Amino acid sequence: MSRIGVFICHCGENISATVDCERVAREASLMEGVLYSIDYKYMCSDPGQNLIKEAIKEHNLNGVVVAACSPRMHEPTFRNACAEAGLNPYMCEIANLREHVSWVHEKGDATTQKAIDLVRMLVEKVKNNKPLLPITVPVTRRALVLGGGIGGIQASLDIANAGHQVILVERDPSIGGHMSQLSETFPTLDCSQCILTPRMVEVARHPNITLITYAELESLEGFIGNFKAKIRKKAKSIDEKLCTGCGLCTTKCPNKKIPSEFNEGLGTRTAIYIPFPQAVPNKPVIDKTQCTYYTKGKCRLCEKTCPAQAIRLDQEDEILEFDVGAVVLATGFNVKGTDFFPEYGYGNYQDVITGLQFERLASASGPTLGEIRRPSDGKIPEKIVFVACAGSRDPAKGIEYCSKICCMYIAKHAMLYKHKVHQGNAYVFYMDIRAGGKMYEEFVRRAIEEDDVKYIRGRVSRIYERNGKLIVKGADTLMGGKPIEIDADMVVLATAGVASPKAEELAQKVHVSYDQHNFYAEAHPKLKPVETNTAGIFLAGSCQAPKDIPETVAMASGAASKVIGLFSNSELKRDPSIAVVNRMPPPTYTTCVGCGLCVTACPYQAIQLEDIKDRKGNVVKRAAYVNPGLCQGCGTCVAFCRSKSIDIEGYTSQQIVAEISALLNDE
Amino acid sequence: MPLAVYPGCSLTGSSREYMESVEQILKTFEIPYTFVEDWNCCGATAAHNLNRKVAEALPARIIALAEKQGADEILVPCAACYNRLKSSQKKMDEDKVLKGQLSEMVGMPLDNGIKILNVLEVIEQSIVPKLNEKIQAPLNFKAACYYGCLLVRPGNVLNFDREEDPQSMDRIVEILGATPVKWSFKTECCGAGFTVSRTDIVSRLSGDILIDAVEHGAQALIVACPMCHANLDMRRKDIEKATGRKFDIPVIYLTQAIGMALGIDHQKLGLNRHFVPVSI
Amino acid sequence: MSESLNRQPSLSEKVAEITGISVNKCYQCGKCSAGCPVANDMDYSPSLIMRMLQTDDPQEEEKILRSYSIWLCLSCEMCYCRCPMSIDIPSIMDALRQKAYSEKKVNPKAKKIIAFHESFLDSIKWTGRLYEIGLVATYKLKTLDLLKDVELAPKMYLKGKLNILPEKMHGLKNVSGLFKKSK
Amino acid sequence: MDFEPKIVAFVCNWCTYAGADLTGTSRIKYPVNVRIVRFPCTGRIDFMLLLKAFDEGADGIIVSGCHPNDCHYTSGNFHARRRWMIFRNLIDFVGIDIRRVAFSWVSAAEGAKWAEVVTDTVGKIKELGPYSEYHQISKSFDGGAK
Amino acid sequence: MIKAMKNKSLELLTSQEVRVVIGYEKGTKCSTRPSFFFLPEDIERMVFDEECKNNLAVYLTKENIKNYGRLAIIANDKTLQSIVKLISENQIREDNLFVLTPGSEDGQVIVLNSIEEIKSFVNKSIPSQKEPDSVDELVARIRKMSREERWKYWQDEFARCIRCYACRAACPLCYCTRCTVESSQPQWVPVASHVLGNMEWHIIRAMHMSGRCTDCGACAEACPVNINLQALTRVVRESIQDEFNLTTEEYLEGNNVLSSFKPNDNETFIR
Repeated sequence: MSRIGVFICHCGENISATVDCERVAREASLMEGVLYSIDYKYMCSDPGQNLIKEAIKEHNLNGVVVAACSPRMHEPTFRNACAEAGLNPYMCEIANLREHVSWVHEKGDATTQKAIDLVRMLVEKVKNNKPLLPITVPVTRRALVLGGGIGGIQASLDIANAGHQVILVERDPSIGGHMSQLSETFPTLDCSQCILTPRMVEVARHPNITLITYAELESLEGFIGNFKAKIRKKAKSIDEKLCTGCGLCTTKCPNKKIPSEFNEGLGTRTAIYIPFPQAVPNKPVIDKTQCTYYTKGKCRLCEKTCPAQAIRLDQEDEILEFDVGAVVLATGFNVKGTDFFPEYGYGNYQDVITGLQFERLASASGPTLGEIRRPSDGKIPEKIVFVACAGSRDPAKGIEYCSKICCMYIAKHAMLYKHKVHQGNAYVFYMDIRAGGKMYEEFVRRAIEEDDVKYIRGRVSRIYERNGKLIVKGADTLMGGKPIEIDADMVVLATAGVASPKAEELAQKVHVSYDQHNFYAEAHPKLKPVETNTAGIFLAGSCQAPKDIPETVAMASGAASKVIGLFSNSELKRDPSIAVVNRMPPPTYTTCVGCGLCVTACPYQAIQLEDIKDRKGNVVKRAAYVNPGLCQGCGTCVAFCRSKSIDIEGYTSQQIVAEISALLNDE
Repeated sequence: MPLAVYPGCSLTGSSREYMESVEQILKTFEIPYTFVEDWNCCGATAAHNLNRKVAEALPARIIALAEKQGADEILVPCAACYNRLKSSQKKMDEDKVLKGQLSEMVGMPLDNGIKILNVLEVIEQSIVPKLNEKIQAPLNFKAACYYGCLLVRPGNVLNFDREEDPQSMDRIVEILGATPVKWSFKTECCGAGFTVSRTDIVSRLSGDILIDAVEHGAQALIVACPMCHANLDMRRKDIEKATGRKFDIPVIYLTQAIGMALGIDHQKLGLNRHFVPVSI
Repeated sequence: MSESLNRQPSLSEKVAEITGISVNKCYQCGKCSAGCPVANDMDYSPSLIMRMLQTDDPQEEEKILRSYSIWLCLSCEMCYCRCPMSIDIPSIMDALRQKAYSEKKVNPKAKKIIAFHESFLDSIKWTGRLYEIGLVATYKLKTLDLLKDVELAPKMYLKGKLNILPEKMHGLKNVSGLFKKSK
Repeated sequence: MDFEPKIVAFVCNWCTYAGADLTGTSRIKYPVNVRIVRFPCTGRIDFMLLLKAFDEGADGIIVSGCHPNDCHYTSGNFHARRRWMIFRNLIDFVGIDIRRVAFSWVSAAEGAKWAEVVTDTVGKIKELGPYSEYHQISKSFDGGAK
Repeated sequence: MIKAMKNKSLELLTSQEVRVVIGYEKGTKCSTRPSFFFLPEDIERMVFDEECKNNLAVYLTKENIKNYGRLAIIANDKTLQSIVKLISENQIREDNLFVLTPGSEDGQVIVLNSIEEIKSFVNKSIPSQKEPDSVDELVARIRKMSREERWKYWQDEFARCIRCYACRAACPLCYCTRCTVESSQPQWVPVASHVLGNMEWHIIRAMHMSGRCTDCGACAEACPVNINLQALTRVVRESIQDEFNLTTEEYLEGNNVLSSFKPNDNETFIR
């Protein structure tokens, strides 16, 4: 006998503005099996939840339907409330009246009717619900952090300092990420390397952190608390234990003209190289794509030179396996190159550079030792133009979003230039100055007021070369769109911040959602900013969207605290929505005939065939068995099963058919 | 079906050498063609400035005529006419009601499926594959390929190659033996329709183009638009007055350049009709 | 309140009706003005015209229609090609010109430009094609700029670039008819 | 009165359901005719449920999930895709109107696409009219046996 | 050949290697019918010729036959193909089975003991080019119809179905102990003989055959009201081979192609 309570939330006016909530409650009360129904302003609020709890107790309800916002938002809230009132939480279902009704339809009868239909659908579902008990699974208290930029470093240190093991994996030969490339940082103008390198060293020395550089995630299987990660450790072609990091090999390598990634192509490196002097670990790797030995089969100069005999030219990639309980993605971002802009010369002008290249020019450790010299002829530019939004906020050719960090770093660049080239002229073409942040606006004002950087409000239409100058054609919209031409010596494009080139591939490997720009999707834009839709996988830094350093660090600490929270128990409870193969009394035992189709289809290898024995121990049948620890509840097996012997708790065929039937029969 | 050719007004009047050279190379490469019979003016800039409907109807009539002749493809050497025909075709593609109205206005059925080709497309598709073997007198000069506006913009209608730095003409010129120069004014506007009414603007804009070409070492400008040619060639005196500089750089139609490389008599290519003598 | 309910459609709305383009897409970056070959000769730059349209202020709208800018636009499409929001400004300019022309609000400085366009269209109307001598003759009559290009024509004639008589076409009626139907 | 079709949408929890949530969060409007049934994964969607929906009176069905390679469960959508392919061919062969079953991939980030899918499907089903052919045999059965 | 077949069967029965041989005997009219041979003297009745078309694999999954343990089966091509599928679906154990089948040479009998042997034998015997048969002609005829005509055609066909489930009983691959139609929670298909449930039943049957059906035609053969059920399974099988680009060998490989996939499978119908 169903004793169901229906609770209709107004969500302030979010639902009630288009749905007649009172009528929904009224109609619900007439539905078969519904004992109690009521509407209320904010069902998720304390009084709202109490309303549910009291009704459960008072009317001895055995099923609850809450019609409110998306179940993806408050299903746990309401299920907990039910549990507190003594009702099994899986006897509570949510009808989505906000995201799927009130926010997408106009006010009217049809909209209210849809709301009623959805309530009826879930009432019928609840009638077929069964109390379920959560599954407990053990937690491996070891975290995997992918990406060794400032985000990954911060997350690793936080987790390690809380006493847990961390595997930190970095794709490049050294950790440090983009932050290690920066000269000074806004709004304080303190030196990036000076604040970063101590942290890098701390990571390397931390007893709880295993640092694996020059490595990438090969695969990730399993689920929260119980992941199995395979890491491909690319061959560095050296024996790291023997190598002392003396660097002699790098001086002897004949292949010296390779554009340096660390210097954004403005400097060169050798084929065996340490990316930068402060690298961690400070040991070289051989770039197999460039090394003469690997490309042409001879050379081996480094091998002959190495005093420690640490060169291993026959080294192969290694696959390392780890059991981990949580994963932090901190894979960072990338910037678009200058070749991306047709009107700025398709990358043909050497002296049109990106912001990241300018960082290297301004950095004391950079190719010019911190002097601002233009790449083409090494001259110190007398006129320099900074172009904001080069690709950002440009739906036609670039990306529609704002890259967020450019306004600030452009101001910083212009300032650094003026500090280094006192007689020089710096121009900034901008559309809006977005300087929200502590001391940010003040910083930009300083660039304008104290350092006399000329800010011109307008976008640059074209850059072309004439007589060794770069002609920048812009306009001053504050002067009514008056065209302006500047014959600059160098142009810096604040190119858009975009997702890492392999972001999509990684997302698919670990099964997290990502947006159309390949940035990783947080579980909720406001309330779950570091979680992903996949439990146990967290986000830190600009892999989620472009971010500056303070934000990245804050997010990394946030992700770390989520991991530490998860590791605070040795077990965790998991949603019992998993597949189950029916079992019956003898002589049937089960209707499963053991055809094994589900076994081959299961993405988690959670199903196997087992022998069913009678009381005497004779094997009477072979049938499928679902390992509850491995099953994730996708239900692919259910759709395959011909004899309908397997079903998924919470989404049983009986429940779904009841839903469909309720939806379509509204008379 | 032979290729239909729409000459347009300029190519039968002030820019007849362009048509002459187009015909010369079509004949040399044995590409059968017929003119669109009883063609009318495309309306050019004047029509879309003053009268939207006329601006759409005039090209529609030309499309209808060509289709009536049974042609699948129509070559429009004049960049301005090409631009008008293409944009009319796109509008009709997007708006079936408009297509119906226009069909009624011109009193002819309109399928609008005909493929409208500019001179570069015809050259790339039918001439380039056989070009190498026919070259008699390779060109031996540095050429600035000038594309102008109407051939490349708007990109979403014309689907030309790189909008800001197109390459198709450069590639052809290279086959002819000339050296295409890298320069910055490939697609800047020459002043176009203002040749009579605002000669001062034309002189300034065309002057900028000549200056940039010359400074990048070009010995000839290669064009594919009669308006560009008129401004850069016939307005040379005005340009020199406006810029205070002398220019002897000739302006040659791409088809003329091909004819020259093929060894065709300069007179047949209409080179004698230029104001600035072609002596390279 | 009642005023806003009964108000006349603004110029931007009329433009949207003709072209299907919303001026609200413009975020005033100024890239159109920066790349426009004739922006310096204009009284209002292209981006400023867009801004004026956005205001829906009748006074600004009047200024637009009476501006020289709309007639100076060469339709070179540079602005459209580079606009980050893909706004077809040349089509907006077409619509504004036709509006100004039909409402007889043409800027006096644009007389020559319009005279040329008119002469051009007249030529098509009467001969179906462009008759260059006719065009220039009509233009000179309209502008009284009789000495314009006097040395150009003989040279063109000598180079064989001028037709003395207009070409004849059969479908002339058909073409002239298009003008009538477009009224 | 205008024909208002009944459309059932079978969607997966992780992509399309979340995408439809985003449609709401973005306040993009779409026709009211569609009702969403939530599944853990498109892999779970039994083909028989589609027949069930027509049987119960649906005029059209939307089936939607994660794009290939984006499945929360790795491969549920790949399995589903194969199944749909065969099912579609079979029911087309027996004369069921496959124009009434719309398959789509809508990710959690594609709120606008969800609105487009619904709007287009509703428009199409409105053109096709009620699925009386199928409903008639359902009714004749209900009348006789139930 | 029948001689060799009889000899081998006799040998297996007398040596008690198997407890039963499933084969054919002469029918009441001139045709042949399946028969079980338990005793050496029964072998006398055994026949095997072109007329022996029944797919004997259907008996292999029956509970009482399975209880005999080791057995031998006389297999024609259809039976062989079904056996491959049954082994891969864990329904019979290869080590319990002797498969007797005519070899390529006259009078030769081959004994196949493992799935691998059967597979390679089956693959060799697949004709490269199949002549269109009456089912193909029917499928082609139906495909040419408008959708409305197809609907009408099948509605008329399904209306004749009496839900005797002979199709199910005759099919070697319909071995479930509880069929979908017998599941009552939920009631997937109405049990009464009515065109709605009949249509649903036949769609379900064809779908459940997808990736498995060996096209033996036993279902259509068994149908007392002559509905051409093979057309449905044929369409399913063809679309699997076409859409997923499979050769007949790959299709018959054993593993169900629906429980596998390729990331770049055709998806033109998905928006």
